[in-house]
Amino acid sequence: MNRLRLWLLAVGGTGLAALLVAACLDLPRFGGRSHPYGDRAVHASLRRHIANTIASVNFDQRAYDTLGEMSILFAAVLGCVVLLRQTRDEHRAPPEPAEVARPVRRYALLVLPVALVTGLYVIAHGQLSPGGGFQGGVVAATALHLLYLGADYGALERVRPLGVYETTDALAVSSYVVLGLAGLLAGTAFLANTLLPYGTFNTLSSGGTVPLLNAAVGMEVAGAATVLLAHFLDQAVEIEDATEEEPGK
Amino acid sequence: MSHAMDVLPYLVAAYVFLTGCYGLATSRHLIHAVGCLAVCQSATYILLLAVGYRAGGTAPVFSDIEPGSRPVVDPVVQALTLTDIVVGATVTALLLALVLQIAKRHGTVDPDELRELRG
Amino acid sequence: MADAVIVVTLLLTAACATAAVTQRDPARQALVLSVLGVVLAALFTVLQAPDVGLSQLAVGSALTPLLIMLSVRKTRRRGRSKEDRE
Amino acid sequence: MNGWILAATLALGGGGAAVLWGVTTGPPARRILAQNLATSAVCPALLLLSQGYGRPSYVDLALLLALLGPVGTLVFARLLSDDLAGERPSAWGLTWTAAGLGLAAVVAACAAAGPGRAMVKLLVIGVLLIAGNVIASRALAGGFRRVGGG
Repeated sequence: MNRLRLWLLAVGGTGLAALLVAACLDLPRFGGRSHPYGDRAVHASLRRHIANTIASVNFDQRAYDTLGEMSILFAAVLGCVVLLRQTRDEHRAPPEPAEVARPVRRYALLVLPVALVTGLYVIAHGQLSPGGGFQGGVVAATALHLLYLGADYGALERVRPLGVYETTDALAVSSYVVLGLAGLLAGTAFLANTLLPYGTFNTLSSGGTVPLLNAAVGMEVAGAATVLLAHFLDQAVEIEDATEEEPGK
Repeated sequence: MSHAMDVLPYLVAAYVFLTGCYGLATSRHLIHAVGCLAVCQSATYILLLAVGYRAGGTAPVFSDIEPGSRPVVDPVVQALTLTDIVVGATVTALLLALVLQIAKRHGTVDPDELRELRG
Repeated sequence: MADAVIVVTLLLTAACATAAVTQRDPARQALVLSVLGVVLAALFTVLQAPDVGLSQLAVGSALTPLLIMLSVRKTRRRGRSKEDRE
Repeated sequence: MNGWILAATLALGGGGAAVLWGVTTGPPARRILAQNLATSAVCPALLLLSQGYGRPSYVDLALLLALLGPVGTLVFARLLSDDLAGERPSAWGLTWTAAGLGLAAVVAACAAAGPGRAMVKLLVIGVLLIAGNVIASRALAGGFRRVGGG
């Protein structure tokens, strides 16, 4: 059985490898000069006074796709919440606090605000410099979990009312949709970037609706990552089977 | 050298993808399999960005350079890759949640043992 | 010659991917995966995609390892308590 | 190809190979140590690349890595504290070498950037990188002791 499977894998893998190599040899040469879509995207972005072309592609030219991406994230978090909920045969045992060396604790508590500010900075400058809602949101959510590293799970739970983050997540997704619908009401198209003035190039308020959509994505990702990590932490640290023995033995 | 350079990034992407597939097929632990899937996903990032690269180009971000002063790489594939990474992370999270659920239901995380359980 | 840095990071990425697959213990694999995330971020910088590099850093260096390690911990605890009962 | 990129290539190649070797062999303690060194090897390389490409905005990557890299190492140190119980790795020589590499990169980048906002950012990165590196090593050498399930 096992040997048969390996043989099958070897045959399939060799075939796939041959096809992939053939495809690679036929691709346009690495580093080539012809990027028609890229050049047009850059022009469109500059026309709308957005310094970061990638943000322009994500939140203006392909804003509808980003809505899909957000719904995937939202649905995945929902799925994780359902899969990792506490079932009837499990109980919660509050974990005993871990003993953290003082320098580590100090470092975690000092870096936490720095990381939060960095996250907000990355979100706010999304349409100017590299970064954006997604990157900043993950950083902000990770920053919060420094409390778990610096202190213990109890401390994290106290500053993390989960309902608030779940609501933030949902609100952010709906605000993205509302921003899209606003374009429709204004007589153009869903998520069209024609509502707001484009502003001065390379300033925080430039780019019409892009900064707003960016902020919505940032909020959503921060909320989603926090909720996700909360459920995994609950499972790993707090929730136990009825049959499970006391931890730490 | 320059001729090999024309396809090397694509070949690396293909190699990474195949390595991930090998790991997936021979995995003895479901969490390990999820990690191998993450390796497969990273192959797609490499491929997309390699397609969009332009020799001597720089990032199409104009906060610190004058627009038009330097050639830029393709922003469209970068935006695609960004979406790809987000979706990849959510897939990893969802699969890990499923693995925990399987461990809870069947008491094992070895795919072969799971097959025997089903009979 | 200008491509040397691209070649080096590409080869490093391939080596990291191989290492991540050959580590059979999920906890050890998570360590290699986080290194792979950091190396990928460097590769994306070299390919002039700082936005992508940032999100790979955010996801690969802290979020994914944390998720994997928490899952490992949960399954290990379960395994340990099962052994205790037997 | 300028000197900055050449230096970054050396840091990436040398540091990357060493990290990869360390992270795939040996006991868990050594592996986590190598994972920590990945941050301290790649972060200076990113700073150098930012200078080499003449793009100050690439510095954000180094900032994020200096912030999140040690966090990742602390995650491993915390969640693998059981495996680390017996052995307390203390590779202070290596840690200070890596810190020196970071310091050299930050100083060089500062000298090239000149005084201003960019320099403040670079200094913040330097402080975060070196502090994070040292603290992560400290955490490995007995920073977390498990009392219960926490």
